[in-house]
Amino acid sequence: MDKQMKGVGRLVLGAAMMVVGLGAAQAQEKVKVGLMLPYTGTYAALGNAITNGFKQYVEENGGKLGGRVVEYAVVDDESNPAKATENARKLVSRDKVDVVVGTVHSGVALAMAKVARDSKTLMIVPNAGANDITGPLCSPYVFRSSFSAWQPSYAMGEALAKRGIKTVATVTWKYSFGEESVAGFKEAFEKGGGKVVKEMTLPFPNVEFQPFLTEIASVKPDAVFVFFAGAGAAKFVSDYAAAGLKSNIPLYGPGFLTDGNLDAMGGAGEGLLTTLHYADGLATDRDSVFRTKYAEAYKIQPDVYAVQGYDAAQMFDAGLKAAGGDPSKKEEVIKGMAAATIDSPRGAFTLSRAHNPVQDIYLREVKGSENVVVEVVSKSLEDPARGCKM
Amino acid sequence: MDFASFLIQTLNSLQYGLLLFLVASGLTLVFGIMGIINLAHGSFYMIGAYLAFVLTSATGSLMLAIALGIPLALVFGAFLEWALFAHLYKRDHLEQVLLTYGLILIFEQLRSLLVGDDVHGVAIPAFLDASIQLTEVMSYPVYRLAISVVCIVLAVALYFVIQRTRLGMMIRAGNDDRSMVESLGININMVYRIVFALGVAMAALAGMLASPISSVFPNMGSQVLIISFVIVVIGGIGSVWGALVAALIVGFADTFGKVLVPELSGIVVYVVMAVVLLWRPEGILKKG
Amino acid sequence: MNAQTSFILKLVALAVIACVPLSGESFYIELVGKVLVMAIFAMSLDLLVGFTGLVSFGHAAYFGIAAYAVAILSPQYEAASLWYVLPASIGLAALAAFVIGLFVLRTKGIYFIMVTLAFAQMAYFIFHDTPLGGGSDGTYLNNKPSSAIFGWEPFDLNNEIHMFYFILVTLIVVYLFLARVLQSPFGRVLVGIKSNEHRMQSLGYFTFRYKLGAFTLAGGLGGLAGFLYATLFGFVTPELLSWHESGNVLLMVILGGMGNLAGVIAGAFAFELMREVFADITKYWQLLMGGVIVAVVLFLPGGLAGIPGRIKRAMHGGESK
Amino acid sequence: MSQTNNKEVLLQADKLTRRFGGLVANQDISVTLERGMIHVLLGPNGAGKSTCINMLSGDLPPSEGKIHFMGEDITRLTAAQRSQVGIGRSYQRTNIFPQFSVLENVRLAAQSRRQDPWRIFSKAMEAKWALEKARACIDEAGLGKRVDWVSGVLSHGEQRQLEVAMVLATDAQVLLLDEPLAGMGSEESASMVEVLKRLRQTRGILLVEHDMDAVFAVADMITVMVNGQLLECGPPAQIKASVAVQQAYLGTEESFHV
Repeated sequence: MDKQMKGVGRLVLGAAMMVVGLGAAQAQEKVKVGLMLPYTGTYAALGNAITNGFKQYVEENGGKLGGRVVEYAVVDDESNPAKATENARKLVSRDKVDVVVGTVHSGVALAMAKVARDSKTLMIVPNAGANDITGPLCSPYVFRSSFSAWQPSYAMGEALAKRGIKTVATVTWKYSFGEESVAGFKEAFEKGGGKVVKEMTLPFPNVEFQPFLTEIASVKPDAVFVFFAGAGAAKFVSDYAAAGLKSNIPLYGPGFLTDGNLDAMGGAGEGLLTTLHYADGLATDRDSVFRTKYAEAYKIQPDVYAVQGYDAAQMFDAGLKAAGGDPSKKEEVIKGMAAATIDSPRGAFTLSRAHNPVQDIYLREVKGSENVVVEVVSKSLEDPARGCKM
Repeated sequence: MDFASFLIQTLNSLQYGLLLFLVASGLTLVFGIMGIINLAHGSFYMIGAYLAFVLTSATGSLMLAIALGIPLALVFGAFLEWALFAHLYKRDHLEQVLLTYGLILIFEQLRSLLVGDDVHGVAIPAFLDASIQLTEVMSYPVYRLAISVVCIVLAVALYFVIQRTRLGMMIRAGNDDRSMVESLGININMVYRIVFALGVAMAALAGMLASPISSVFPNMGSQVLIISFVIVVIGGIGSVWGALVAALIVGFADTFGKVLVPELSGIVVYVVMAVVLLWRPEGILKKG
Repeated sequence: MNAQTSFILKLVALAVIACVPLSGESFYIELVGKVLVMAIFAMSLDLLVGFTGLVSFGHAAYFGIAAYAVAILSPQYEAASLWYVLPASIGLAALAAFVIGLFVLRTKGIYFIMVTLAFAQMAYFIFHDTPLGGGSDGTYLNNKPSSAIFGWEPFDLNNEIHMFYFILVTLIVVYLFLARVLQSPFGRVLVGIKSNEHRMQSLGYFTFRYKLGAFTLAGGLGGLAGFLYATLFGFVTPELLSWHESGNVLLMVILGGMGNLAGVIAGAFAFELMREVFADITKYWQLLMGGVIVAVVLFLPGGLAGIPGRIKRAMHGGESK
Repeated sequence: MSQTNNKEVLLQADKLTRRFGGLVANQDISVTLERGMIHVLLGPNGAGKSTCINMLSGDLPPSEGKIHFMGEDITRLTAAQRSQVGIGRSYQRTNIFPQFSVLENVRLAAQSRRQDPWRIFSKAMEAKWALEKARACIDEAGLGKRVDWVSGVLSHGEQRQLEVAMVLATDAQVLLLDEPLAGMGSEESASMVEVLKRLRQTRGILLVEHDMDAVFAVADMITVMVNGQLLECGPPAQIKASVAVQQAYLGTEESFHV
C-alpha cells in the first residue's frame, strides 16, 4: 500500500500546485503582448526572427506601443498543434494579454485563431499562411501581417502564363500550405491559358525527391512549380540541379523555396525565380534603415520573417493610437488597425476586409546569398478571402 | 512509365534503400544483441549530419570531416554505452523507451544551443561533384552513386566482420544466446560496447554521407528513426541481412509508391510492414 | 498504509480537484480539465503497460481517432447529440484498436513497441494526408456536443464548469470501472499474462484473446479521453496521433508508477506540472525535461512505485524478453 | 510395452523428431502413456528429455512425428489447446506467479477451465467454484497450510508442490512433470512421491526425473534416452537388467544422483 500512499500524495500535491499561482496581478498603464512562437524545433529560427522584428519596432518607439510601455508574455509553441489551444489559452486567460502574436505553423495558428475568436482577443498572425485564417475562419479579432498562401502563388501563376509557358508540373508536400499554394498557382496559370499537366505530392516532411525528378524528366513540362520551405526546399533545389533538370526545365515557386536556406543549397539555387511579398535589394529608404538597424541589433541580416514581426508591431501600434492608447477599447483598436496603411520595409500595404495584407508581390532572382528583386509582378494583390462572411 | 524511367527509378530505389540500410543495420544489431530499444538512434543520424557540417566548415573537406567524424562517433557511442546504456540491459523495455526518448530531447536541445536552428548545406567533395547524363533531360549525380558504393562496401565489410572475425563470432553468439557467450569466457560488456559504438558510428556515417544531399536541419533524426523501425520489423530483429533486404524493399516501395499511388505514398511502407507481420510476425529473416 | 487511509487520501485529492472551478480562473479550470483528460488517457494505457505488460508506443492513435470522430461526426453548424457522438467515437477507437491489435499482438517485446509505433504513424498519415480530417492543419469542432435528451438538457458542455465536472465524473467512472475490471476474472488473467504469459498459455489460457480484449478496451478508453479532449478544446490536429503524444502518455504512466491507477493520475499531474514549470523557467526547457526523464529512469527504476517490477526482475534474473 | 492390458492409452507419441538448425535434439522418440501409470523419462543431461516433454506439451512443435491424445491427433495443437483437452505440465525451472498468493496461483489455473473474458464486471474472488476447486487441489498437492502465503516466499519444494496443484486445477488427465523432485530435501521428496502415487490412480503421469531412488520407487514404465535417441523402454526391472542401459547410462555413476 506504500505505493498507493505515494500516488495519492503526489496527486494532492500536483493539484494543489496547479491552483497556486492563480492571481498573477495585472499591471496597469502597460500594454501586454503575448508572443506565441516556435522557439524550439524545426521553425525555431523563424520564431526568433519574428520576435526580433517585433521587438525592434518596439525599441524604435522607446519600448512603447501606442504610448504605453510594452510588457511581453512569451510561450514556446513548439510548432505543436496538439498543445496550441492550451498555449493560446495561457496567454489569453492567464496572462490576460492585449494581443496575441503568433505563429509560424498554420495548424497552430488555426487553433490560436479559434481561441482569439472565442475569447474576443486581438490576434496578429506574423507568418502562417493558411488561406482559411483570413477566409472561412476570418474574424474581426484576427489580423495577419504576412500573406496568404494564395498570394505569392497566384502571382507566380499570372507571371508564368504571361511569359508564354504552356505546361507545368507541380510538386509539393501533401499538407495544407503546399496544396493551397499549388491551387493558387493553378487558378491563375490556367486562367492565363496554361495547363498543369501533372500534380505530384509527397508526405510531409519526406525529402526523398528522386522519384519525382525522374517523373518530371519523363513528362518534360515547360516548367516546374513547387512549394517547399526551409530544409526540404534546400534539398529539392539541390537535387533538382544535381539531376541536371535545372538547365532544361526552369523551376519556379513561392519565395519560401529560397528564403533562409540559400547557404544550405551551396549555389544550386543561383538564378532561380520566385515570388514573395519581400525581397532583397528593394533599395527604398524605409527598407535600408530597417535592415541596418536590424543587423546592428541582432548581428544577422533580417529576412521576410523579421519584416512580418516588425509589421505586426506596426499594425498593433496603429490600432492602439487610434484608440488613444487604450487596448481595452477593442472596437477602436480593430477599426484603427483595419484602416491603417502600414509603412512596411516591404513597401506600404493596407489590409483587406478579411484583415490580410493587400500588398505588392515581387518577382525575385537568386543572386549569391540574396533574393534580389526583379520586378513587381502583381501590384496590390488582394487575397479573395473566399468564405469570409465578415 | 517508360523503360528508361523505370530503370532510373530502380536506381533511385536502390540508393535510398542502401542509405536506409546503413542506419537500420546499427539499430538492428543493438536490438538483437543487446536487447535494447533505442529511440535515440535517429539522433545519431542527426548528430552525424551536424558533425559533417561543423567539421566540413572547419576543415573545408567532407572527406576530412568524415575521417574525423567516425572516430568521434565511435568514442561518443562508447561513452554513451558506458554512461547510460550499460545500466539498461536488465531493465524493462519501457524504461529503455523512456530513457532514449529523454535523450532525443537532450540531443535536439544541445544541437540548438551549440549549432543553432538554421538549415545548413554541406558541399559535395569536388571530385564527386558531377553528373552522368542518363536521358536528354535527366542526369544522375555521381555523389549519389558514390553513396551507394560506400553502402555496398560497408555491407560487405559488415558481412566479413560478422562471419569471419572473432568479434563477429561473439556478435553471432550474443545474438543467439547471451549466457552461452558468458560461459565461453567472453567479456560480454566489451562486445556490447563495441557493438553499440559501431551502431552509433554507422548511423552517424549515414548522416554524414547524406548531409550534402539532404542538407542539415533540426529534427532530421526522427523521420529516419521511424522508417528504420519499420525496416527492422520487416527484416527481423538482429538480422543484418534482414535489414538489408527490408531496406531495399522499403526503398522500392517508397519510390514506386510515390509514382504509382501518389495518394497513398505516406502509408505504403506501413502497409508493406502489415503484410509482413501477417505473413511472418518475426520478420522475413529472423536472425542471421 | 491500510486501505482506509488510502481511500481517505484519494477522497481528499478528489475534493481538492473538485474545488478548482471555485477559483473562477478559466485558464486553470481548463488546464486542470486537460490534465484530467490526460489522466484518463494514461489510465487507459496503464491497463496495457502496467497490468497486461504490453508496452504500446502508439496509444495516441486511439486518442486521436476518437477526437477526429467527434469533429467529423458533428454537423458544421449545430451541435451533435452527446449520446450519439460519445459512444460512436469510443466505438471507432475501440474498433481501430481491435483491428490493429490483430496485427500487433502477433509480436512481443521490442517488436511490439516498434509495431505499435508504426501503426500509429500510419494512422497519423491517414489524417495528415487525406482530406478526411482537414489535412495537416486539423479541423475545428465548432459546436460542442449537446447533452439534450428529448428536449431536456441536464448539462451544457459549453459552460466551462459543466465541462470540468463532466470530465471529473468521467475520470471517476473510468477509475472505478478499471478497478472493477482488474478484480474480474478477465483482469486477473491480464495480470497473470504480465507476470508470465507463457505460463498462462500452458495453463490453457488463449492469451491472445485476452490481450486483444485488453487492447480493444484500452483503445476505447483512450478514445474516451480523445473525445473529451476534442470537446474541451474544440480543435483536433494530426499531431494528436503523433509519436510524441504516445511518448508523453507513456511518461505519465511511468512517472506515476505503472500498475497503479491512482499513481498514474498523479503521473499525469506531475508531467503537466513539470512541462509548465520548466517552460516558464527557460527557453531550453526540453533540456531539463530530457534530463529529468533520464534521471528518473536511471535512479528510480520502475518509476516511483516500481516495487512490483523489481520483484519481477528478481524472479526472472533480469531477462525481459 | 503392452504388458499392462486393459488400460486406457491417454497419450501416444509416434516417432517424434525435433531439429534445431543442424542439431537433432530428438530422433524418432515414441512414448505411450496409460491411465494409472507413471512413465519416467530417464537420461543424462542433454539427452533431449526436456525437448521431448516440450513437444508433448505443445511448447515446441515437432519437426516430424505425431502425437495422439485419447485417440485424437493433437500434433498441431498449441500449448493452450492441449491444456484444454487435458494435458497439464510443470516446468523444470519453477514457473509460478511469485507475487500472487498460493490460492491465487491455483485459482487462476482453475479459472482457465471456464474462460469467459467478456465477464469483466464480476469479481474473480466471488466465483465460488474456482475457489473451492483451488483449495481442493492445494490440499491434494499437500500445501493446505500455505493457502494464503505469497507464493514467492515458499520454499523450493513447496513451489514444486504448488506447480503440481496448478496442473491439477486444470483437470489434467495427463501430467507432464519436468523434474518435480529436483532440489528437494529427502523429506519433501518422499512426500512428493506419495502425492505422485496418489495422483496416478486416476490419471497418467509422465515424469522427467534424475533422482534414481525416486524413479524406481514410483515408475511403472521407464524410457531411457541418450543423445536424443530412444535407447530402451520397459518396466523398471527390464531397465535395471538392460545391458545397453548399463553401458550407456547406469555405468556412469556420477550422473546417477544429481
